[in-house]
Amino acid sequence: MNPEKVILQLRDISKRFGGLQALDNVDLSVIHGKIHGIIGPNGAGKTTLFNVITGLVKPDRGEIRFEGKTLPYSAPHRLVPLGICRTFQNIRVFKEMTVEDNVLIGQHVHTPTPVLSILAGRKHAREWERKAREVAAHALQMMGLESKSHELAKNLPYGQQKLVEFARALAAQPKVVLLDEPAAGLNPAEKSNLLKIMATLREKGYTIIFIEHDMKLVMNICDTISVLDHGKKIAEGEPKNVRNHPDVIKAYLGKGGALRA
Amino acid sequence: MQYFLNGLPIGAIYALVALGYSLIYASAGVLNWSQGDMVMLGAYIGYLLYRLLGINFVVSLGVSMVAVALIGMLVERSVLRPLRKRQAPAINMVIATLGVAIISRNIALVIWGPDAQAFPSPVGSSSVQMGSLSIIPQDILIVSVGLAVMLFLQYFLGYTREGKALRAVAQDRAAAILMGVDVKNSDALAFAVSSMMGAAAGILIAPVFFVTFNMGSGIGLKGFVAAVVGGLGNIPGAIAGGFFLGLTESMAGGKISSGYRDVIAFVLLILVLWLKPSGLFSRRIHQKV
Amino acid sequence: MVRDKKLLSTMVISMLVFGVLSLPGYTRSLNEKVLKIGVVGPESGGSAQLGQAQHKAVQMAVEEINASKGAGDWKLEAYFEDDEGNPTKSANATNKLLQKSEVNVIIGAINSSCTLADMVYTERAGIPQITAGSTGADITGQGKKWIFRTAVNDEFQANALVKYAVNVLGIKKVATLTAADDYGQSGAKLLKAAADKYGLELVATLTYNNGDKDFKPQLLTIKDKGAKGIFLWGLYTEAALIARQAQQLGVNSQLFGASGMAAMKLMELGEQAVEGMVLTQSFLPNSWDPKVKDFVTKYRQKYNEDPIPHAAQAYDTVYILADAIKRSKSMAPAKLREAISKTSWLQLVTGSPRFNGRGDDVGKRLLITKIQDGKFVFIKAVTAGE
Amino acid sequence: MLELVEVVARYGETEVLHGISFTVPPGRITTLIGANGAGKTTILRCITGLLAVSRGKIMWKGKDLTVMPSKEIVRSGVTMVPEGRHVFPRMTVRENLEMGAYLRRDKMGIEQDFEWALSLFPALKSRLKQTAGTLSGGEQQMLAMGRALMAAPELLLLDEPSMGLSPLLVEEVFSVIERIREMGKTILLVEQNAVMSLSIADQAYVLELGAVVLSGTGESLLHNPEVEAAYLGV
Amino acid sequence: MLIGIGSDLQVKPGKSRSAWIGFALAALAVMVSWVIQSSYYLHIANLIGIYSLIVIGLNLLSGYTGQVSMGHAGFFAIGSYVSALLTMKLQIPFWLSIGAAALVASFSGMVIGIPAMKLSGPYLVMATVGFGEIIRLVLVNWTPVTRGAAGLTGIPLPSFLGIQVTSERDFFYLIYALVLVGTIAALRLSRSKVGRTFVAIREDELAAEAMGVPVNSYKVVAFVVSAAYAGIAGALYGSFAGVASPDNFTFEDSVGFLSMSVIGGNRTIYGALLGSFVLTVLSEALRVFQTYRLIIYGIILILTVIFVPQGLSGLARQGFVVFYRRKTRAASTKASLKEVKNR
Repeated sequence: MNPEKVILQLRDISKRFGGLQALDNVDLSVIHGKIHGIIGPNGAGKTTLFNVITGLVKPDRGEIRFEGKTLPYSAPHRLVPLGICRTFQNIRVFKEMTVEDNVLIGQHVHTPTPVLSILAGRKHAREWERKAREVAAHALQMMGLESKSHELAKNLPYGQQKLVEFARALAAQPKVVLLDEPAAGLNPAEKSNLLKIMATLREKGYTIIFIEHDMKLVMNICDTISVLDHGKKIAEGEPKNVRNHPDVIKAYLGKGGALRA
Repeated sequence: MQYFLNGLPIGAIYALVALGYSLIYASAGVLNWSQGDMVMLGAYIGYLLYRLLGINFVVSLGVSMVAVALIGMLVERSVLRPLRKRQAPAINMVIATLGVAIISRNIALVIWGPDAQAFPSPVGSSSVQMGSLSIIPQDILIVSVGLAVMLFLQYFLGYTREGKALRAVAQDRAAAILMGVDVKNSDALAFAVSSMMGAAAGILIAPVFFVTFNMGSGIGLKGFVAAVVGGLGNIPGAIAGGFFLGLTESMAGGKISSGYRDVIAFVLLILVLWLKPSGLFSRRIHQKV
Repeated sequence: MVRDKKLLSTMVISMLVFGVLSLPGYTRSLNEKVLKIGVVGPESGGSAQLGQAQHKAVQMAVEEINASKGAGDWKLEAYFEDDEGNPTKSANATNKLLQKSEVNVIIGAINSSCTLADMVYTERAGIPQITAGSTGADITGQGKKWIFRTAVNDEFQANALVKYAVNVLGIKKVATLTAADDYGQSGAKLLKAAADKYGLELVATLTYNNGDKDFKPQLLTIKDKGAKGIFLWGLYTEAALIARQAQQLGVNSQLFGASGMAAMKLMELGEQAVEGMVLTQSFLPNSWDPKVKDFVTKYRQKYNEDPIPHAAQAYDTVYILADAIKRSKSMAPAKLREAISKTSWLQLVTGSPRFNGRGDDVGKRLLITKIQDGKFVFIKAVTAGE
Repeated sequence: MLELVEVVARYGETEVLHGISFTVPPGRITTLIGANGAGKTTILRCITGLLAVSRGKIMWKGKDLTVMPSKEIVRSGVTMVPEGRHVFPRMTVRENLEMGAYLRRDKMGIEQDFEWALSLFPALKSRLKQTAGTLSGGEQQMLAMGRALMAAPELLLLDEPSMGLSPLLVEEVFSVIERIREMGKTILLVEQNAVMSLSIADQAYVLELGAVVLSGTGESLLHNPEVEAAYLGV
Repeated sequence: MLIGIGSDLQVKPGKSRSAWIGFALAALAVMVSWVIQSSYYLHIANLIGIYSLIVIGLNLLSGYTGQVSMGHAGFFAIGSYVSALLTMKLQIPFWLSIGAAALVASFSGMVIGIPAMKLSGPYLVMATVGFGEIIRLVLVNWTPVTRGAAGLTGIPLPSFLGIQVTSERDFFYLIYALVLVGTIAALRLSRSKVGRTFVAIREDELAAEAMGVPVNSYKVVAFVVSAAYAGIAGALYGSFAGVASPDNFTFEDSVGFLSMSVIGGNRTIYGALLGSFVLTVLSEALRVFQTYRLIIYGIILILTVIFVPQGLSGLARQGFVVFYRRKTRAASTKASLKEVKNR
């Protein structure tokens, strides 16, 4: 149906927490190389959806296909090498580590661990370490954080911590990056910077899925938007279509279109 | 059956100590390793009153509980509060309470000497035979007073203003603050009540174990085990854990091997933890991402 | 990099301070006629009762001997170190006594594991060591040169007890219930050997861990197996508890015990439950022996408590040393050792000490006693030769 | 009247409120709206003393709340219904309500308020003996509000009362808020559901990044295109 | 550049750094051994060395990875007994027995690490306490092999490369050679990818998992490494003390190691050396107070964790940061502060 390549596909995903139906038969198709926004009011199930995709939460029902293959439910760390990586809604940087080290952790799956060489202080280990740091430096440069690489993450302002998390996720060289509210708490300058970064990434062929509350940002950059409400997908499509979708306005602003009246 | 009967009183003691751990952990978020030494202090103060001064048992029990409660509050105020103020890591709190244990143990050694002191049972030491079973009056006293103290705790937590506040703090510290609960006071209260439980355990067990300055370490460790098995912070869990441990020990010691009794208990515990990481008697809590 | 340097220099400085503090002050003078006695024992920790008793008895003996010129021209000085019943701490304490206090002889330790750890250092330093409390077979069984033992011999005790059970009481089926520490474990071994030797049926060999409070499972097993006699090997707290719990469970077997639990405290803690218990011991506080009476009176006066056997043994040990220095007239370790090994003809509280080739005191007399009306009652005395 | 004067607050090293000033008139509903991370919840935390204010004053009845312990703030008549309800999960509904009156000693008044709370939230009536953790989200929200009312507050702070509730329940909650105003209480409402909250609010402030960017009556902001822009990115 | 407190990780790797540290430490050790004449002090110094090894391992586990262990005496015991039994019964050379001790201890680290990976906080503490007690009780009760409570005696003095170790001074060189190797290995490990991953797990297990770190495996690895250190220390201890008995490996000993780790500062490797130094010296120095000794010890312990929450190495670093800031322009600090304000 869709001429473009679907990289990630969710089918009939449902998840229930106690009395709460967090996800209710959600279908989702994410196109390779596009930015896919997920919006919806608080408690709509967006983060749960991310948790399901990244293996943190096991769905009750449904199937996830990544690059055409069914993704087994498994520990998150097994999904990273396949090319799925994420950020978190409430910043989860490694606070007592330097910015550079944070990003190096992102590279975990792509660097070897030559234990014996490390213990012997051999060149081999130092060489790998140097290479890893180069890659990290590159990721930080993209975020404009190169001057902060040796500061402890906790000493950075909020907005920069978010970028550190972003850089860390990118260092994992994912095909699909999931960003959970990357713009929350950012100032306008930081937001436009974020937009630029995302656009650059799209050009480089990354696929981005992101949850966001800032509509301006979502409308500006997304190729596709899915709207969740009470665990159900209520709308999907291009930004302009979604924006005018009555169900969306109702879910978002409260009583149907009062603002327009 | 005899093993079962034997496990009950020791189980009641473990339960009392475990309650102390759980209560403090739930409300103040601290592992208090000096809990066992509150048992010891309770036993010594009881010994002082009941044995040396010849005061009535019930009065001795009460006075000792109150005295140790004050000691508990002192510990909270002089050790835990400064640590909390400095937002010290949890492990520092563990070391600090271990320090309290070392101090109290050695103060007791200096004051009362190294010898075990006999503590005559208020109900006599002869046993009653019932068929093939023998029942010991002190055991009945332990179980009944133990249960009474636990009931009192239930009443305190369930029906008094302060007790409810304590539970509220344990369940949701921020919300309790919003209700106007002074959490500092409730921490002190948690220590006081826990120490009281310990003191009660100390006096009850004294006729059976005698009173020694280092009696706290063994009981303290077992009480901790019971609390963890029951799910730390879970009050009914602590009681269940105490009896569970007491009975397991009694059965393992009797049926399997006395030398390896504690080994069996500990292996069992590690297995329990492995299979049910948050304790045998607690519900799972979901981590929010 | 810079910080590494800084940290390292901090460490260098602290290590240097440590080093300077440790610069030795050589003050040892061989002309002064002072015999320095180092005493190691558990004054805190689980076996503090034994260590503190040792401390008190040694202190008392030293004061007495100095007051009465009991060591001739020599003055005795005691240096006490606590080992908490922990072998590592005990070795530290011994090292400190040897190196810093520069003692001429060591009394200690009490826990066998500690004594064994200390021996490594007395042996290396070539300083005599006498343990008044450790009974473990390994201590004198390793063929070490510098170790002596004035604690009562366990093999001797085990044989005496078993013989008494068979010959006098006519008991055929017995069980052992011993502490799972070195003392208890070697006791269990010796009891088994003695039981085999004298033809007793050993129906159960059970143990408990020190600090245990609940012995009912073991006692119930013994009851099921139908043992008529129970041999206990451990310390008085546990023995009293066992006796009480046996009584509570209706276990009517005859109880036997060894010197480790022979203390007035046993009666205080065990009350009527220990009545009728048979014990071997080196020392009876209410004995008719004037030496013993004298010791007990003085000890009570000074410390307001009854001495335990360990106290008597430690007390005697100091007298052995006083006698030895009088004879050797020299603190040279080899001469002192020689003099100690030749100890004889002394009449002390716990007997007339003589050391065999391994360093064990074989001159101790053993008293078989029974508890009656809250007192130890003398039954008979045996000596090692029997 | 509650008045915030140049309030600055930070989480650790990060400043999240950059000198906020606004007033909450008595007997009215005042609403703070704005996107996630705008600092709405932080303001409530500052008012209730859960978060220390690094600069500025919060004046209430002539006293500065920033120097008072939480207990005194509650006693002075300020109570908050936190975001995500925060009911005491292992206490019964009745106990939860009683905890609301923790600082009160007037038995009669407590009794009255208890009845009143149950009349506002009749759904709770049949659940008094149930533990709060077993209630549905909507019931928990009502319990949290009822519990706060038990403190007999003059100023009620509501943090995202509509979060995670179905539309029907949201309407119910908002109608209750209006009824609480009718009782003469002052209400400060923090909401994402802009339309709902603006339509009942007397006074409203729009927050962006820790600063007030718009203010006016609820009615006027409801028709202000900038508000819509802030929400829908138009 | 701002210097963070309590992490070894910020130091950029220099080519000759570890060699330089090694040289410095070696020089220091030789110097100290010259300065110390009394063999009592050498004895204490040796003990400090042995404890340092344990605490280094404990720091990697508790400080770096955030897995608190209150059962390290168990690994220490395993090392001691394995090495002692091998040298005594099978006449295996000392250096091989150290390897075997490390191996068996590591294996036991894995055994306890596997259930422990699901646990955290007090539950993990419980599991490690249980482990330590199990080991001790097995040593006491498994008499045919461990000789029960009597323990092992007559553990032979080690010989190394044909050199017989006999005096305290010989031990000093042997022990500190191993401390040196252990310190350098730990430093290298802590500054490598492995150490970085450990810290990430401590800081946020979930985020680490989400970044592709196999958290559970790393936790087990941390246990294994830590146990290996304790095992080596145990082997050294056995031959150093000549005896090994269950009394050496009690819960109190585990608590002692943990105290050293915390007091020294558990987020650095140096902290281990500092902590074992300070607490061992303290407990010896307090001997003059006799009966009151442990009371004072307890009070000092409490005061330290209250007033020096980061441990002594944290304090040293803090002092250094103040020093460093004063010395250099705090330009970047100011800049970053400004940035905060502009937000």
